[in-house]
Amino acid sequence: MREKLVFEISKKGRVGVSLPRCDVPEEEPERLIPERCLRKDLPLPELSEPEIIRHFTRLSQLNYAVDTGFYPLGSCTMKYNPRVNEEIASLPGLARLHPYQPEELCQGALRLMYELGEYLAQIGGMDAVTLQPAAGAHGELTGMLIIRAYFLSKGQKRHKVIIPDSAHGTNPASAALCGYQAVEVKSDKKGCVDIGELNKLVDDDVAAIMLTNPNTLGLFEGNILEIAAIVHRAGGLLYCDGANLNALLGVARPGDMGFDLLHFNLHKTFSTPHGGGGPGSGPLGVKKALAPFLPVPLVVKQGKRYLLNYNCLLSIGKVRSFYGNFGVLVKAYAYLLSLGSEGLRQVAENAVLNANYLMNRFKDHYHLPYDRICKHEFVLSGARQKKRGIRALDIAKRLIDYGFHPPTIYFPLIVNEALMIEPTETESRQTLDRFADALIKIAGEDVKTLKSAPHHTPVGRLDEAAAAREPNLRWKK
Amino acid sequence: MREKLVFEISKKGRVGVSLPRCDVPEEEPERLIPERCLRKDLPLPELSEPEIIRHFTRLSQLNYAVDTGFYPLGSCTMKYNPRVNEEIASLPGLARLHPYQPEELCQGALRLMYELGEYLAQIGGMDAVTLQPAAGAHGELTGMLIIRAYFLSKGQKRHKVIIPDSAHGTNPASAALCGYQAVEVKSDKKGCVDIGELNKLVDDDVAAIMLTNPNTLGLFEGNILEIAAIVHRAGGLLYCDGANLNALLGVARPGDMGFDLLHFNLHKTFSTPHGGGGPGSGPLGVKKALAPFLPVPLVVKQGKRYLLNYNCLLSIGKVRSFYGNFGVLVKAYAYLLSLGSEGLRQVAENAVLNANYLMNRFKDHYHLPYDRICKHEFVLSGARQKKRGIRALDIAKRLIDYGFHPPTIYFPLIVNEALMIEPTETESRQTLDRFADALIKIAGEDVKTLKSAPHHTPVGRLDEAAAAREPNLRWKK
Amino acid sequence: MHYIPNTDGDRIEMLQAIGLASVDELFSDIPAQVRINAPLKLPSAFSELELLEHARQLGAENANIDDYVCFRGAGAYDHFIPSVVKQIVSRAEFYTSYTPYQAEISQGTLQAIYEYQTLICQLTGMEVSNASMYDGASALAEAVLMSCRVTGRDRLLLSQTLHPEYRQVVKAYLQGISVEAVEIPYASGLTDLDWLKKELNDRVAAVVVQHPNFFGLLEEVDEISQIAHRVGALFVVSVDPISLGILQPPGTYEADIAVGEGQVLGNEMCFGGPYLGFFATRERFVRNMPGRLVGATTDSEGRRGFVLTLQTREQHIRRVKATSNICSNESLNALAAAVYLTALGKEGLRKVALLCLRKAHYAWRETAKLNGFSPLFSGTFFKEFSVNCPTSPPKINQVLLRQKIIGGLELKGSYPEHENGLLVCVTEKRTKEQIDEFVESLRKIGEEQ
Amino acid sequence: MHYIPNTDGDRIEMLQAIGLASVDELFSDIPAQVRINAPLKLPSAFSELELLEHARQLGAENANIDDYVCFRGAGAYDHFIPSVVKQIVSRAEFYTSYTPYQAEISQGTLQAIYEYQTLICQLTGMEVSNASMYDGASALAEAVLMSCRVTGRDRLLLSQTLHPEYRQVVKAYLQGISVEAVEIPYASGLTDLDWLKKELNDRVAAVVVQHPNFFGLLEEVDEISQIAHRVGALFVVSVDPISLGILQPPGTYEADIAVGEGQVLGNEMCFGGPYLGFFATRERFVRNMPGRLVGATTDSEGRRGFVLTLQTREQHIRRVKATSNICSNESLNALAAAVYLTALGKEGLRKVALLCLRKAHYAWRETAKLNGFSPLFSGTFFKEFSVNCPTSPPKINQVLLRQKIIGGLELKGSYPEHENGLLVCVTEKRTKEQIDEFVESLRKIGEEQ
Ligand SMILES: Cc1ncc(COP(=O)(O)O)c(C=O)c1O
Ligand SMILES: Cc1ncc(COP(=O)(O)O)c(C=O)c1O
Repeated sequence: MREKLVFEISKKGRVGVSLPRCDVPEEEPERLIPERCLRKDLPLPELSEPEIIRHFTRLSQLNYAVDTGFYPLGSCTMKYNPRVNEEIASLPGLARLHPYQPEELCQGALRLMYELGEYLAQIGGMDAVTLQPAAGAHGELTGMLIIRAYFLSKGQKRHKVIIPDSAHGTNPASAALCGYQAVEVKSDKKGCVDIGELNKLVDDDVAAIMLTNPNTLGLFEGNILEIAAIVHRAGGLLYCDGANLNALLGVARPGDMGFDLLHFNLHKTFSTPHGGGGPGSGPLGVKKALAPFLPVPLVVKQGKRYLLNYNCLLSIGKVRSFYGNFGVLVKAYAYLLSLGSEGLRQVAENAVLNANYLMNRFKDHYHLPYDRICKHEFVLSGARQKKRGIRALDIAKRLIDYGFHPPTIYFPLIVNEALMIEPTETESRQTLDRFADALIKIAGEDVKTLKSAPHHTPVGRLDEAAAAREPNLRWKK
Repeated sequence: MREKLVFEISKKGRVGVSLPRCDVPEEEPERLIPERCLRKDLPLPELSEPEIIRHFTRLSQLNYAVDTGFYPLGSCTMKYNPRVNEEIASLPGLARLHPYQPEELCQGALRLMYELGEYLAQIGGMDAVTLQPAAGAHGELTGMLIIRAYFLSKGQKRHKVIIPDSAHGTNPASAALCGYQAVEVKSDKKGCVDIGELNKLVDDDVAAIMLTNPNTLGLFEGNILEIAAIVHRAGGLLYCDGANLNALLGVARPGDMGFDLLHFNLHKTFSTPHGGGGPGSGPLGVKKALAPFLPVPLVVKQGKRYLLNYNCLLSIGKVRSFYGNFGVLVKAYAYLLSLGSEGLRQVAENAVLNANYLMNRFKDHYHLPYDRICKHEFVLSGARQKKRGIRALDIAKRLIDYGFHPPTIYFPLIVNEALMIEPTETESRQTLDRFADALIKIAGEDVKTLKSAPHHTPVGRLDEAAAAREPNLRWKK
Repeated sequence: MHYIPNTDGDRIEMLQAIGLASVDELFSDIPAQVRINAPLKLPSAFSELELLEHARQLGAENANIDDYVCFRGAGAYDHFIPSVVKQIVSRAEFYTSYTPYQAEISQGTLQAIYEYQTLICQLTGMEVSNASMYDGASALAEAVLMSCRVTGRDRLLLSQTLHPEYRQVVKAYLQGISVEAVEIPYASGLTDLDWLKKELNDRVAAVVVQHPNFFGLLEEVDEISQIAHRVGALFVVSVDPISLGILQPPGTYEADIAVGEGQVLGNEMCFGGPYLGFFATRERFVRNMPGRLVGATTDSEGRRGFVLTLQTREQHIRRVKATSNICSNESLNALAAAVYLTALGKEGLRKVALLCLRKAHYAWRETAKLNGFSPLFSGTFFKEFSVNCPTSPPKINQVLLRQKIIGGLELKGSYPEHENGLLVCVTEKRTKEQIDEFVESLRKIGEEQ
Repeated sequence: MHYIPNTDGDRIEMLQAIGLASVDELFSDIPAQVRINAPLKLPSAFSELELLEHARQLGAENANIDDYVCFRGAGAYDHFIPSVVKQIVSRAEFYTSYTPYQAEISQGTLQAIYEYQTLICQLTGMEVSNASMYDGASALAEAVLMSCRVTGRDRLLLSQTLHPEYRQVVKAYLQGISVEAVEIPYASGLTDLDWLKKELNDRVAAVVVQHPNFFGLLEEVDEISQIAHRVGALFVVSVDPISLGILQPPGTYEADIAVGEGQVLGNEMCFGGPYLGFFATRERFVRNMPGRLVGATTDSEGRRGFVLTLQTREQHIRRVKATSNICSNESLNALAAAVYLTALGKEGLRKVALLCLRKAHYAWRETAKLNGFSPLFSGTFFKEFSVNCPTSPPKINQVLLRQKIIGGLELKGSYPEHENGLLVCVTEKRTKEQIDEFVESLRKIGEEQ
């Protein structure tokens, strides 16, 4: 069931789409464009429409997806993507709009953005929100730029951003991209920021601390109020990576904990599908003091009209063209409306319940480095199995044989042979049990079976070393 | 990868959809409906939305389909179903219409039906068309009723309908359903109606002859003009089962050959998808003399307006509610417009070319009972293989292992171990060659491999005898 | 031609391979005098963009129920369709496959039909269901034919409160065979039981009613069932599946065959089709049933699987003796119905039915308060009701249309005795606001009289 | 809650299993003072039907390009999207999967991205392409950052004929690091080469232009490329992929990095996103590239397969030293682009480009004939052109809107020097009839002056 490349299917003379005849004078391009600017050859493939549909349909079938099975990929919040959101996002009145069409002809779109911003502010405990960032990491970058602009406006140039050792790679990368020095703070035995360490690191050169809360171990930073006090006292800001907000919806708000900035991952918490890697959307919420620095334009309401306000003197400018991933925003907006405030809390409650239930089933079979109530996810260690020569990777691959997507592995970095499991609220207990049964069974399986897994996939384990050594990044004749 | 039944996934208390609150007084049903009329229990399953999507998505993946591979199912014209037709058929302006909405508010729909009728009449060489029948067999029934009404109107009550031994089962069944005695005419050595036999059978009790042309062997009835003369001379009519019209599009018209009635299979010739068994659409075209008997309503044009005409005194009435499978008509209409008259002929030419090319590849490997130029399909016989104990069924099942849908088997009945192969025009030569290679290879494979095929499907060959002996037609607790 | 992969080069090579010089030779077996030489008189090809634009323009000439508020029913209903239904039926593996003749690679369709059959049984309280018929009307015709086969009788009693088109279809199906269909008159909008008792005898194969009937009223199904069975006739009932969210199912009142229009189960109104007829009956009649059936069985390794079964009833095997000529049915619509019933489920379907019931009664009460408008009948109804108007219904509808409301069906067309009768339908999609606006419009019209 | 399978019963049993008495206990690790006790101030839940209706109403408050004729471009373009594209991106296996970290069960996405990368290389004539960036503007910013990494220099020259928002984004990305961005002025609508030659020196990491530029004009890319290379600066170009159907690709004029907005490749305009930035460069820069890459390799049985590769450039491994912080990209939009490019293919993309070219020139010629309207610049253009109007563009657009035409972009906003400048875009979707109507409206407006 493997599939050729489109280039290998291509045959000279085939066409894949019918185009309109030219109804204006058919002038030779040479008359309109200097010959030297015209391309001689366009080496694109040639396929008929049936071949195209069949090719990509068959490719699709080689994928695992939330719609085909359990996807407990920690940190990614692979929850069910409601169908009605897709239907709504494809309505011509919402999908087929030019970003520069006159304001009076996009009041519906602006209203949607305005309201979504308000709802997100509510949920996160923030004062103002920009919907412009295209993903979580983009939100982080935007946040870093805002922090920088904020201090500059106060005549300060701070250089450091503190980031826990358990943080996602985007956090240090975003800080660095913005010229900050990323300073690592260690986690304590309980898996949270080591307060002693933190105290030592914080000084008046610290622009901010970036925290994920619950953190990447799935644990709530219980000392968050203390952390906030420490950082704020030194004049620094608190940035919250909201990737794990699913655990807190309607239960607690980062804004109330002292966070000054917070990005939302709409493609995680707010159920917009991940599309095989994107598009996402990473709106950023900030406290009032930071609002003047948000990227332009902001959607504002004047009376009953919605406007795009570009007139923000202190703004960092823009982090992408236009207003953000509007099509993704539509889905998140629809999701929020179908939940309402009650539903929102149910999401968090069930996500956390599912995680704890599942974690509990593994206690006797895998090493659980942090044995306490978790939030929406938890991290097992394959340390015991490693003694038998079995790696987290082997366990992951073997899960595929049982029909499951593997968890995130080897992250966070502070856990040996980490298996990071996030069930989400949209899975049933039956599914959790089947998954637990499989993972427990695997814990006892023989090395050979595990090392050779997966066994029923169109390809087996691939030679990644060779791929990196001699990169083959495109087809050639 | 097998899947539980929804009933087995069901769990008390789960809901699959959110419904609006009641915004009118919430009276108790007992106050509006006598208690004895109210049901006590509604034993439907209970699933959440994520479970529903996952269940049916997984089920879908257990299907073979045109979009996933070659589907040379003879007589079924499994051609590619253009995507734009689906997009068009789901436009709210075409999909979301009440059949009884006022004529002035469905002019677009009526125009579409009117024009489609005109186009089909053109293509078939007919004078008038009804779009009401829901499938081919339904068209046949409609035709039989019209023939009956026609003779009644002339004061005649004829009792016989002549049908070749190669005919599809719906032909005799439709004739019988309408009270006709189905009389079988044998095929000659060339695979066509035996003219000598026919002459013997035709008399003034014959209402009609039902022919498929090209016939179910994929052969054109070369004596069609003589057949028409014989039947017409006796006062009988010629009915054409248009299931095989793909071979003739733009090349020849049944109406010109003497046929008085012709049904079209839009779900074959006109590329509307088959939906796993339906919906189809079987418009019926007739010559002028039969037009007064068509079912009501007919779409007529008055000036620039389109009307539904119910005022047809001689009409047979109705064969279904409303006007036909409108949604299917839309797709066929779109298909015709994207082909145009030139494209139409290309369809026939390429369908016939593909069939002959493929047939030619098998000549040395399978018995070819009628070795002459075929039209859109051809029939091989597994007679040689049968000598080794291999049945057509085994060959069919083995093809599945090679990634192909099997051809139609054991039909037409007049060919021993028939394998009826229809490639259609939407397959590439590469695909035909791959299929031919597989079927040729199978011709030489050992009995055991074939008998145990298919080998990689979610279930193996199923016990059909047991299924029929003790029917289990529904799940029970 | 972008739907055809063969290139000119392919064609030449393929012709060479089969030893022909030109494509025309492929058609040399067709008598020259019937071969077409000029192109047919059809429009020239539209590009995809032009085609879409053309289709949009055609669509714009129709009022669609996203833009109009629909109070019309009469056999096609504006019920809510959950997004999940559309998502599933648009899976290419479902909609681009054929009838599941090859079970091993069609378990998706087969299991879905098996689930559909079960769901229809659960909904109707009947024992077996087939895999679908063309629509509600033809399903009823097939039910009538089956009644004749089962009883060996040749007379039918059809209530006049059956959908007029359904009666027409039944009669058309009976034209070729010598079965007589007699209409049962109605009294107060209901099948006339006195007449029925009088005319019923042991020549009658079946008594056929619709429940709720065309006027929206609940028939006395228990009693009719008993009356029919007393003479050994079958009781055939055509039901609205949505009503079964709260109404007693046909199984409880001993119907022998229950049919109906499945459009309401997740299918667009689509100007009348494609719809699906569901068909359910008693287990002992199963070999007399028309249409396809899917059964559960096992493979050689004992794994459960599904197959088309009892095919010896069908045309492709039994030919003239088949229980029906049906071949293609409405499988994809049945799939939609299966997804719909699963999505709504036990609670949901009941809720939808309750919403219809309450909203229809609210609309009815508000309408009955108006000057000049009065209920046409006093019986119990579900989601449709008939009112008598102070002026001609076509005029009323004309006024409503200006407010983007598609009013009730004018009864006069099929029931000339109800000159000013209007059949109004209220589904769960209608909001109180819409109903109030509708009633308000009627009020104004009434006052202008 | 229909998205949550857990029932009340499940919840109780699951709590028991973990030894807790209530759901609240699951949150006991959160300090009490930050726990929310009252529900948030959000609307109460909408049912699916209400939600759809609400969304439709919002949609109705927007002009959509099915109903309006769009002559506006400026970075988002109304190109035709074949149905096949929509069909493929709506396959759940594509859109409900995550980044293909587990290659064995992600070959669909991986192979599609590999095909995308190849197609972008074929289109741009560059050697390697990544798997997508957020959009054209951020892709350009990343290109600029990469130029600095590769050259070790700290000065940038950005043409003022670059899309104003792209310039803004580049500058925002540079805020945190000490790189200076200088704008190259324009003359006659084109990057001023004299200025460029003067200011260019070996501190410059890259010269950045857009081609065709914001005014629609073709830049002197060959010459700019040579000028830049002379001092060892990289030449970074932002191109319209549709224009590459007929224009020389960046590879032929030795661009070092080619980026652009991929929206036009089969993605809806969607009010500005989600779009995708494509990013292609030379093979020797591959380890300096930002973004994901898919490579071909083999499994233990020698079968070809695809994996994410060169991940050591990326944030999850390299962290502070990563070539970019990007993680989620725009994979599904890249898939749309791959399907689009495959569907259009060699002939189709050329045809689309030719249609744009001819129609834009037709519109331009007809407009230039009008009283008061004159071309703003005399250079060669592709599908967009700038005109000088006899009256204020906002007024003109106001009039056009009444005819359901979305007119050109008013240049004044970003180029105050062009008070009456209008940037008009004509894609292959515009018919002669629509263009004539547009021109006719302009004519009338011109005459009223
Ligand atoms: C904790 C955390 N932070 C940040 C990110 C980056 O988010 P995005 O992929 O949307 O850029 C992720 C995504 O995996 C994450 O899990
Ligand atoms: C030759 C022939 N006649 C009639 C039919 C019946 O058509 P339908 O399935 O549309 O009722 C078929 C379908 O397989 C057929 O192949």
